[in-house]
This record gives sequence, structure tokens and C-alpha cells, in this order.
Amino acid sequence: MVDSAEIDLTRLEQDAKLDSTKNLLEVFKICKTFGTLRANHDVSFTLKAGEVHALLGENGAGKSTLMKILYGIQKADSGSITFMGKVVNIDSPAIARNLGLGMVFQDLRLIPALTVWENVALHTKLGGKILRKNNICELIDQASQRYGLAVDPNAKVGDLSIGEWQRVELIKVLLAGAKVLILDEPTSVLAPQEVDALFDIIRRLKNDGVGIVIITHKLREVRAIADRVSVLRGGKQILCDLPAQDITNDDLVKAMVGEFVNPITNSDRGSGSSSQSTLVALDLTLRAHGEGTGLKGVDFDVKSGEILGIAGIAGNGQRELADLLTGARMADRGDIELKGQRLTVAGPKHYRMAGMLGVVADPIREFVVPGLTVAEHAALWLATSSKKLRFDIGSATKWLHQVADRIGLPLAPSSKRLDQLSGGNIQRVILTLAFADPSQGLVVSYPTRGLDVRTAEMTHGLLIDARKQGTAVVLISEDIDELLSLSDRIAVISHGRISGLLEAKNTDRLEIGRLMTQEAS
Amino acid sequence: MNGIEQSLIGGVEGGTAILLPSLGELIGELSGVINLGTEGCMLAGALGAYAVAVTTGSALLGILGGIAAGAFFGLIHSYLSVYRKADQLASGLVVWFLALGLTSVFGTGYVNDSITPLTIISIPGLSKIPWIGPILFKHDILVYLSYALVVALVVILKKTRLGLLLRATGERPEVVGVAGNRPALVQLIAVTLGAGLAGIGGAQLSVGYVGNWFNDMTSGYGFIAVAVVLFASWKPARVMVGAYLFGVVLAASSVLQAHGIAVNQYLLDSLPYLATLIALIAVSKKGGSNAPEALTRALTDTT
Amino acid sequence: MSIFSPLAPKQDPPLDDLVNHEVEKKFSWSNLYRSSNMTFLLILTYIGSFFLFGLVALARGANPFGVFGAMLQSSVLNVGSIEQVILRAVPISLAALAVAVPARAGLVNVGGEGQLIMGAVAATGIGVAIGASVPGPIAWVAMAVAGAIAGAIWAGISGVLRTKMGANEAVTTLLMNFVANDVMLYLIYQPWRDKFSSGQPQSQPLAQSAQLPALFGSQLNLGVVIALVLAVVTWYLIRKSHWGFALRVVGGNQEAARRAGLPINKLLISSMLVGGSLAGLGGMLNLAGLEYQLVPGITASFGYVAFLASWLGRHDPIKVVVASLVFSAIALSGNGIQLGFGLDGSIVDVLLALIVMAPLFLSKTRKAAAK
Amino acid sequence: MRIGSKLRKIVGLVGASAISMIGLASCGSSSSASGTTTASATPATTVGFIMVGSRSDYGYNQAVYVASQTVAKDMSNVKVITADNIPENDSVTQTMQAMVNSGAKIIFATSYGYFPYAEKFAVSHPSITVLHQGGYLAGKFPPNFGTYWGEAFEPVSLGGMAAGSVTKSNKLGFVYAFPIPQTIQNIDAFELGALSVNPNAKTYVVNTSNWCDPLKQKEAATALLSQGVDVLTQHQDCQATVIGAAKAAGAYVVGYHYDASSLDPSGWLTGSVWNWAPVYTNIIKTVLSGHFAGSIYNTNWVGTFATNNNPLTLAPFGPAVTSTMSTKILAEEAKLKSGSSVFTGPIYCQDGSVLVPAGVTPTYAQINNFSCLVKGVVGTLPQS
Repeated sequence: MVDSAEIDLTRLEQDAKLDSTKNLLEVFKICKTFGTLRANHDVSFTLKAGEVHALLGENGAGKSTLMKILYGIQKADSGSITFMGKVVNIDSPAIARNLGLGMVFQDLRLIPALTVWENVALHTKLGGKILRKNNICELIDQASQRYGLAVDPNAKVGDLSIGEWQRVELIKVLLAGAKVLILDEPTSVLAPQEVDALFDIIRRLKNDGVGIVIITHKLREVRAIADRVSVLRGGKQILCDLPAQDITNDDLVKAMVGEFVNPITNSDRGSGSSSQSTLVALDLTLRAHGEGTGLKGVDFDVKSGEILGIAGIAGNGQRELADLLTGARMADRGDIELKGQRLTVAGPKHYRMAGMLGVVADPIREFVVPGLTVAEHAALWLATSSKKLRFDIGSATKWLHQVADRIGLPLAPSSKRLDQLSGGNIQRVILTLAFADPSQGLVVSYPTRGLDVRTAEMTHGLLIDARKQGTAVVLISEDIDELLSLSDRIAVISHGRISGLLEAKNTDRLEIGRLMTQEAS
Repeated sequence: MNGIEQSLIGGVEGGTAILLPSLGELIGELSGVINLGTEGCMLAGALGAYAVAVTTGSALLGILGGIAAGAFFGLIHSYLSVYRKADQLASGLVVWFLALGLTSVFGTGYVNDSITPLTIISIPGLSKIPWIGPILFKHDILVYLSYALVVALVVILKKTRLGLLLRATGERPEVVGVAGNRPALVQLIAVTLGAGLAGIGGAQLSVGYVGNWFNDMTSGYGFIAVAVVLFASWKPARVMVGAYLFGVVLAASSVLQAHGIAVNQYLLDSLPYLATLIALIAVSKKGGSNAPEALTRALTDTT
Repeated sequence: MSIFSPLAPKQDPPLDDLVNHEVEKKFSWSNLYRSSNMTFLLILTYIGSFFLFGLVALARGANPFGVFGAMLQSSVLNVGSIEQVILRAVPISLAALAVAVPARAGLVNVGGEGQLIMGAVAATGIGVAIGASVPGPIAWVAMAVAGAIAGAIWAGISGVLRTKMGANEAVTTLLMNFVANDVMLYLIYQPWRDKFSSGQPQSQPLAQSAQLPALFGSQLNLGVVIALVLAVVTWYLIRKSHWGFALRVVGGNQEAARRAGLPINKLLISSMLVGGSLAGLGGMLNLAGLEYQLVPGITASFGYVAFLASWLGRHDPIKVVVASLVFSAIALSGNGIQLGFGLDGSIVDVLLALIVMAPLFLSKTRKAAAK
Repeated sequence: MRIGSKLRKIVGLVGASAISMIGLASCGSSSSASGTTTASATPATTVGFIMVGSRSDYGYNQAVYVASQTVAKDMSNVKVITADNIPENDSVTQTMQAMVNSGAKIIFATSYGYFPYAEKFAVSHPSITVLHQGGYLAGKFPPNFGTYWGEAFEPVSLGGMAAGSVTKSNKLGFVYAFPIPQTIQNIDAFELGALSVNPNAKTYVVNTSNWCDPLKQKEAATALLSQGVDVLTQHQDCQATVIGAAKAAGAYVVGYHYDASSLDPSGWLTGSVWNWAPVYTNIIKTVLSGHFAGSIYNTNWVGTFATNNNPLTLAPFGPAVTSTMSTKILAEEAKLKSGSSVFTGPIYCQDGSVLVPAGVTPTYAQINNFSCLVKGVVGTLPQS
């Protein structure tokens, strides 16, 4: 017990001597299907000791699924994993950890009420049955110094910044004896300076022979630290184990977002819209809360009968922007004007009454009420201002049927519980409600998520119809093709700022991709 | 002997029957499970201890009976709420009613059986200290056990892996699960153990303080124990203070009357509850309570 | 921020399942459910409850079938007993509805006991003050209003503490029970003690005219009718009104409710106020219909039984009232066991506990089935 | 009374075993039988007894229970049913209803707090005769309702004499439940009895606000004992706790309700013991004869020493009472039996005001209105 510190460091020394020519980890032809969704299809990659392997892909490309399979949270349908030359069956996180696989989750798995050293002790079994606090703290300090992971062992985790949380996670995983580190989008929560510090840490770990898998979609990161890259798209392997220096940024972007171009459905985009700005965002600023990005001085305007696309990688402020535009959150600074009127009274209801409708970004969290039927959801969004005592589900149902007939999106029976329906069914209800009546402004987040191709097409048609009827539409999407085909203009958002405002007909995927992956200066 | 000292002695004596279940409840709540059935576990403990003491003639063996009886009901509660995912509050109340019914059905035969209650042990030297001595060091063995338990709990919670595991489970069981432990088992053991302590609390009443068994003799002490844990913001040392506070208030009216001072004890009785409410509000207002996260989650579940 | 793909919200099993990783693999009631059905399981567990209860009776030397017979005999097989069952169900069902209404909004009200007490206390205050000097109906209305307001305030305090201070309402309502009881005892031991009560701690009784009149010469009183009306009104409010719908939304998903523009805090507090006033009325009806004066054990723990009744009825007003009647009948049936078999009447507590335990035992199955 | 006494009265908590004999019942074994009947050709009349506490409380309820069993044994045409642990709220109405359903024609509601429910029940059930033990109805009696009691203060004052004679500290302790008239009379009589043999004796009083809450009793007894009290008496339903506390502290006890000398043979001085069986028997006979309405039991019936029918009698003396003293006490008892009164004036209240003027002997109704503690009692009654 006393010498656990020494043992641990010896191990780290040994790791440094690991043969850097042999594969530490081999992932071979992993397949995983959820229902009809192919999350991983024949995915393979290898990792050597002392190497940083970047796993790239857009959201939904299947990276997270792959990592969960590696860490024993999910089980692959087929394929094999070889660790240090042996085929292994990783059935649980405990097995993964014992093997020497360490995972730093995006939502960091720490207990905020406990101190740093307590969190480390909980995870590592260090310090024996009687916790030798000094011992553990010493180990933490040593690891801190060795890898530049500055953190106070006695601090309560809940009081730490998100960057510090990550360092605690790293220390936790390292002290648990990880030979392979999997970092799931480690920079998504960090400020630029913190990112540099993290890269320093990663380089030191690399020098100690730790194999590192970093999941990311940021090219700069690939350039900064990756030795090799693999790219996934739609669950399929696009690139495998390619040395990072052998590929250009443009090729990487192409690999990530694909090259094929959709037929343009918004035939008269960029034309005909009135010159008057219907929806104006002025200097919208929002402090970052616990999770997610803030917004920094976002300005734009949307004209009546115009679709403004918002492109960006998830988590760069899109959700916050949508919240502000629909009144679900209030900006710390800045104004939103609709038809020249400043929207001052807080609350989604007032925004809606003023003519701002929205399609929520996260239906499960923000729309679906467990136990309520489809019709009841319609009634909820229809009549929250009703002063009547009686709750009239009959007329809401009738209304919904009429609207559904007019709009044409196939809906589940109105008496079904919404929370028991699939994502696509839920999305069609949301869309039907949003398009029910023409509005001044419409903020649509990820409209075709979970939809089949036909309904997605119909949805696009609805958006164009809304535009024709003079609605100012803000379309937030991660699907660049969708944006290109529908938008009049496209604003690219990165790190809570608008990094570029483009005429849709004059731009292409690559330009948008570059702006999306651009780092804040 | 003056009234204040007498109240304090009574506070420690009666307060011990609150302190023991409070410590048990503390352990359970730290693991993320509230036990409104603490009252029932105490009742079971009181009868269990009494029955064993009557049968064997040994009050000390009786305490073991109390532990077993209390733990049995705690096991029911923890199995239902942890492994069957039952509503903790409903499950606790059910255990209370179950114990209430079973103890009065099976306790009928023990009403007024006589036992030799636990003997009062004066700690040599310490009990001679003016004031402090009689208040703290002239009691039965369970009172000393409760002192030891407070110290042990402070140490275990702060200094051992077991304590860490317990606290971590009460905060985020899923993280404990990812770390390779079995949070459900931790909760089961913690609640059962806690209920065992409630059983000792009941034993303190039946074979210690009163030396008798009566239907529903715990008369709400178990609920007070739950309140004490809230009052103490889940800190063992403060649990001790809270238990004695309730104990002193409960003892005060008799003592004051014996000195010829008429009091209406009920306003006095409500004070500790109000203090608990204020403590809760103060902590909540300060931004997030100290409540274990899993406990808070369980308390806001209405399904 | 989640590691799960946002594309497939229903397809990724939540990580929490890790917690019961090992348990899941072995025998599981959840699995059994898939090939069976909930009602069948529930009936099975209820049978188990009665079986266990029979064992307890047997352990005390009574023939279980005889015991069940005596229970029926003393609760529902004659008019006088049925009347008593209904009378006792009045405060229980109203206090249970006081749990059910906030539960719709996702609030846990463990304070039915305290709200019953405060309703009775306020009704006594008004009833004793004016009962003798005004016509009966005026006194009834005044007492009812006072009882409802007192109950509402008592519950509302916890509602405000929850919305403004973030204090957990389950905990505060529980604590308020004890404060209410102490307040009542304080009043009847001193300021309100009936000078003609020969020293017993009880308030002055209500004047004859202020007592609720009996119905058609039976033991039932007007309170039963009022309780019935209140139950129907509550059913309407919860199931048919806009307000009840809004409560369901808030209880189901606060974020969705907020985005739909519902006034969440107002709804939360109003649910506590309505619930509290129901319990307050329950206290008032028990006082004005049965007890006529405040006595120490006036609530007889109805508030806690009511919590279980609401839980057993899944917070559905009609089922909650039925559950209250069942509990009331079980309570009454203790008399039969006692008089017929010489067993302690509290044995029926065991049955009450076992009956609630059945659905508790199936909680996991039900939760799994709901997903 | 704290929450517990309320908790006791939960739904379904409706009493205890009717039959199993004291001491026989034990965990796991049962000695139940359905009602105690004796073989009889004529259809038996069912009589119900309802008790507030446990039938084995070494006190008030045990005295009732024992007497009810004597009735069952002695009266061949009577079937006795009993229910104990019935709280003093509307639960008692339900128990009475259940007894009626079981065929009861006569019901004895034996706890003080049952009074309003018993009277109401009598009015709504004219065919049932309801008797209340210890109550006092100031108004008109329904023809099927009556109260009965004994001048409890008579033997209590004799117990006070025993207490006054043995105390060294001159401090006597009295643990009482509620400041009801009976209790005030008992405290006053106890102190007067003590003063008659020891002019320095003072009685310290503590209330528990509950007929039987052993925790409160223990607290009260402890408080009194540490105050220097060396004789404890009580007006509680259950005796064991106070006696146990006195025994542990080496103090003496004067019992009440039931002969509990076995709990503390050496510390037991004497006590007052109920002998209800003759009263019950007479009442039942009166009802069966069909002449209850208008009889002496259709009123506030009170047995006294003077009329030789006081159901409360003096218990045997313990070893600490000297023969001189016992002679003196028995002489006083004889005087009471020949018509003298415990409360013949002058008697002064604590504040010095006159409670009973010199030479006056108050009537029972007047005694029932005593509202002060006599000089020599320390402690005050809760005032309303």
C-alpha cells in the first residue's frame, strides 16, 4: 500500500518501453446495427503504442458507437478486437479498464460532490481500504507534474472548471493504469488555451508510450497532434489508418462530408425575397453555461421570404441561437427584432404570439411529454393561452387532422402516446404543428432528423412553401447538402460566432466545411 | 440538580433513542435511499429486543434481537426500493405499517413481561466531572455505543474506501457502476444496516430507557430521526447535535414541570421541526443542498 | 451534451442500464412481462399478499378463511358497517386526492396528515366562534372555507419553498405534518381547551346546528355528499380541464412545458394549493361530520394512509377514491378479527401494507413496460 | 402526547386480542377462542367492553378486563366480548358498531375520552344500552345511557397517608395524564392524606398528556426522582414504567388502578385497586330485568366508601408501611366508611384562597368542580 506510488510509476516507465512498432490495439470489421440503423459497418483501425490516432466523422457517423463498443458499454454484432496481440471480449467497462483501456467521456463521469482525490480513489482502487489521502494526493501530484495536468487534489470537483474536470478524468484514467486512452471529442468543451494545454498533455502521454484515440471532427486538431487518421461517414469506413501527413485538409473534409451534390430544390433561391428584414438578430451574446457554448455577438438578418441556413458542427452555439430566437432563453446582451418590433417580453409563449415559431432541436427533451398522446401534444402547442376551463381534446384532434391533411406529412394515430413512437413519427408531429399556420418567423432545427427520404423531401417542400408565403426562415442543420439546396444564404457558426455569411448559390461544401472547422482566433 | 442539567441528561438519554436511528437513516440516505419506515424498523427493534431479552433473560442479547428485527424490515424496504425500483416514500410507509401491524399482533404476549433492563454504567473518573459527568458518562451501554458510532461513522465516511463508496453511490450510482462496483448492492447493505441501527434505537427504548414493551411505543421517534438527518445536512456530528436537540426539547417539559414551572410543551416540541425546515431552506437557498444527488432524484420521482 | 447519437433517441440504451448490468442477465420480471401481462402479474401478487396475510393469521392460531370471513362480515356485509366504511373513507379519500393532484404536476405531497389537521383546526376555530350564533348552512360554509384555506396554506408553503427556494417538497411537507400536529396540540391543551370538557385536551364541541346533519336517518352525514362532489370536481379538474392537462404536462416534462409557454411555477403552486385545500376540507368534514371537536388523535394517521391510497390508485382520482374505500374497509375489518378471533385488530395493518407492497414489487416491471 | 399517540390511532388499529388470558399469550402461540361463553339454555345476552389501552397494562384497562372476565364466568346468561387499544376518537364508534353487529346489547365504554361518542351512539341506537365509565353528564340522560364511577379520591387519600409517612425528603411525586376532575381530586386527596400524617409533605406534579405513554412516563418519573422525590404515585392507565423507574431509583410507589405490587414488592406501599365486577354485574342485571331506564344506573352513578359500594378499594400494604401506620390508615378508612369526607373544610388552594370553607363538606357535584390544587402541591395545572 505504501509503495503503490512507486509501482504505478514503474508501470508508466515500462509503458514507455512498449514496442512502438507492434499494434497495441486492433479493431477489425466491427458491425453494429440498431434496428434499421447501421451505426457501424465493417469498421477497422489499428493503434500503436505512443501514437495518436484521430477518428474523424460528422455527428452520427458512428464514432461514439465504436467507442462504446471498445469500452464494453455496447456489444458489437460482429467483428473482433485485439489488444496487445490477444483477441479480447470486452463485455463491461470493468473488463476494459482491467485490460488497460481508459475512456474519457464527453460528459465527464465524475461526482461533483466529491473532491478530486476522492474521485480518483473511487475509480482506481488506489490507497487501500483505509484511504491514504496523502498517498493518493502524492500520486495525483506526480501525474500532474509528469503530464502537466495541473489540478488541486483537495478541490471539490463541482467547483472546478470544465477543463479541470477533463484533467481529473485523465488523471483518473491514467492512474487506473490505462495503456490506451480514448478521448471522445475532448476539445468540444474547452476554451482555446485549454485545448493547447490538452495537446501538451497528449504529447507527453504519447512520449510515455500511451496509445491515444482521439475522436474529433476538427481538422486543426488532426494537424496538431494526430499521427494517423481514420474517417467514418454514415457508419461506414471512408479512410483507414492513413498517416496524417499523407492527406490534405480538403481531402479530409471531403471524406467527412462526402462529395455528392443534391439537386437543388429551391430553384429561385437568392431571388425575389423582399428587401425588408423581417427577423433581425443584433449582437446576441450568451454566457456559456455548464455545458455547451455561449454566443458571442451574433448578428444577422433574415428577410421575409428568405431561408437563412445556419451551418456548423453540433455544439457550436446552434442550440443556444435557436433558444434565443424562440424565446426559450433570454440573451445576456443583444436584441431580436421581428418586423421592426423588439421582442422584449420573455417566454416562448410571447414569442409565439408575436409570430415566431420553432422546431425544437431535441424533441425528447424539449417537446415530448411522457404519457401524452399525439393529439394532446397538438392541444398543448395550440392552446396554451386558452382561458377555458374545459380541456377540449376533441377539437384539438379535429384541428390536427385538418392540418395534417393539408400539410400532408403522414402522422401516427392521434390517440397514440407520442413517447412510444419512433423519432421520425415524433418529428412529423413537430413539423406538422410548426407548419400549421403561416408565421412571421420560423426557426427550424434539424428538420429532417430521423425522417425517411420521402418525408424529408416533403419537409423541404414545406420549408420552401413557407418561404413563398413570406416567412423569414432560419434553418439550422448539420446536413450541408440540405442547407445548400434550401437556403438563400448560409451563415456558418463556429465557437458561438458567425464565422462566415455566404450566398448559397455561390458557395460549396468545401468552403462551408472550412468555415465550420475554423478555429476561433 | 438544576433543571438545565436535568434536561440535558434527559436529552442525552432520550436523545440516544433518536441518535441511533438517525445514524442509521444517515447511512441509508448517504447511499441515496430515504427510509420513512425507520419508525417501523425501530418498533420492530424494540419488540425484537424485548422479546429476546424476556426469553433469554439477557438485555444484551436483546440488543442483537433488536438489530435483527430492524434489519429485517430495512431489507424489505431496500429490496423494494433498490431492486424493484419502488417509490421510496411509499415503500417506507408500507414498511412502517407492516411493522406496526406485526409488532402489535406478535407483541401482545409481551406487554408487561418483566425484564432486567440494561444497567447504568458510570464511567470511572469521567462521571465524576461536575456537569459533564452526569450528562454524558452515566448511562447504559447503548449510549456509549452511540458515541462510538458517531466517531466511527465520521472516520469511515472520511477515511475509508467503504465510506467513499457509500457517498459516491448516494451521489451518482451510475458512475459507481462504471467504476466497476455494484451500487445497488451498496444501497441494499447501507439501508439494511441503517435499519439495524434503528432497531438498536428501538432496543434502547424497550430494554434500555423504559424497560418495557408497549404497542407503538416508539411514538414517532423514527420520524424524528428522519427529520434529524435533514436538520444535520447529512453530517454525522451534526446528527448528534440534532438528536440531542430533539431529546432535550422532549425531556424539557417534564423537567420544567417537576420544578413547578407550567409549560405547554407543544410549541416547544414544534421548534426542532421548524429549525429543520429553516436549515433546509438555508441550505437550498445557498445554491443546491448538500443532499446526495441520487436521494434528490428519488424524492422527485412521482411515477 | 450527450455521447449518444442524437439521430436515434430511442435506439441507444441509456448508460444507466450499466448499473444493473449483471442483474439484467439473470431471471428478470421485466422479461417475464413480455410474455405475460401486467394485470395478470398484479393479480398474482395480490393473491400473494392475501396468502401472506393468511399465514400471519395462521401463525397466531386463527383459521385464515375464518378471518377473511369475519373481515367481510365486519366491513361490507351489513349496512351499519358499510356506513362506517364510507364515513372513514371521507377524510382518507380527500387527503389522497391532495396527494394525487400535485402528483400530476410531478410534486410529492407527503403532507396530507398536516393539511388534514390544519383544516380541522381552522374549521374548529371558525365553527366554535360562530357556530352557535349563525344558521347551520352558514357555519358549514364558513368552516369549509376556513378548512380549505388552512389546508391550502399549509401545502402552499411547501409549494412556495419548492419554487422559490428549491427546497424539496416531499421533505418539507413531511416536516410540516409534525408542526401541524404540535400546533393543534398546543391549541387544545391550552388556548382552545374546552373549559367544560373536564380537563380533557379537546376543543369546545361545535354547536348542534354547526354539525353536519345526518342523511336520511343513517349514520352518514352531509360530509359524504360533499366529499363525493369534491371527488367528482377533482376528477373533472384533473381529467377534463385545461388546468389538469397543464399539470400533466408540467409533471411529464418541465422543459417541454416551458417551451410550450406554460407558467410552471404558478401551476406547481396551484397544484399544491388545490391539493392542500382538498385535504383541509377532508379535515373539516371529519370534524364537522364525525368528531365535532378537536381531539388529539383526530387525524388518526389518515394522511399517511391517504398517501398510499393515492399511490395505489396511481394518482387517478377515481381509482384513488376506490383505494381509499378499500383501505377504510380493511381498517374496519380489524374489528371483526378482534371480536371473532381474539387477534389484535392491528393485524389489518399488515394486510394494508401487503396490498400496497404488491404493486411496489412490480414497480420495475411496470417501469420497464412503460418504456 | 407527541405524534406517536396519534400514530397509534391509524386506520385499522382497532384493538387487541379479545380473549387470550394475561400472560398466556406469547409470540407465535395463540390462545384465542371466540368470545367467552358459558353453556346455557337461554340465549345469552352479549355484553361488550371497550378499553383504551392494553388489557395487560397492570392498570386501568387490566382492571376492566379482569372484571369483564369475572362477569363472563359468573353470569351464565351473558356472553362477553372485549376490545382493547381503541383510541379516544371516532374509532370507538366503529368498534361499538362492530360489537352491535356481533350481537352486543350492552356496551361498556370504559375510557374517559369515549364519553361524547358513547352518548351519541346511545342516542342513535335506542335498543342498545351504553354505559360510560368515569364520565359525568350534566344534562338529561337518554333512557339507554348511564355513567358510573367511584369516589376514587377516598382510597387515594389513604395512599397519600402511607406516602407521607415514609418519605424522607418530604417530596412526593405524582405523574398524571390530564387535568380532569378525577385527577385533580386525586392529587388533592393524595396531598391532604400525606399532610394529615406529615405536615411537611409536598406533592410535585408532572403531566404526560397521555393515558399511557411509557416514554413520557419515564421522562416524568426521572424528572421527579432527580428532583429529590422519594415516593411516586400516578394517575396513568399503565403503571409498569413509573414503578420500574421508582424501583431503579430505590423510591417507594403508591399504585393506582391495579395491584402491581409484584412489580416492586419492597417499594410498594399500597394503592387503590378497582373491583368493577360487582358494578358490572349489577348494571347488567338491571338491564336484563328491563328496568334500566329510570334506574340509578341511568344517571351519574357513583359508588362511595360510605355506601359500601366504592369500586375502588385500598390495596394490601407493602413491607415499608409500619403496623402503626397501617392501623392508622385502616382507622381512617373506617371513618370514611362511616360517612366522613376527605374534603371536609377548611381546605386551601395553592394560592391561599379557600377551596372548601371550614366545617363544610362538599357534595360530589361540588367536588367534581374542584379546579385548583391544594396548598402543598408543587406545580400548576395547564390553564385554558
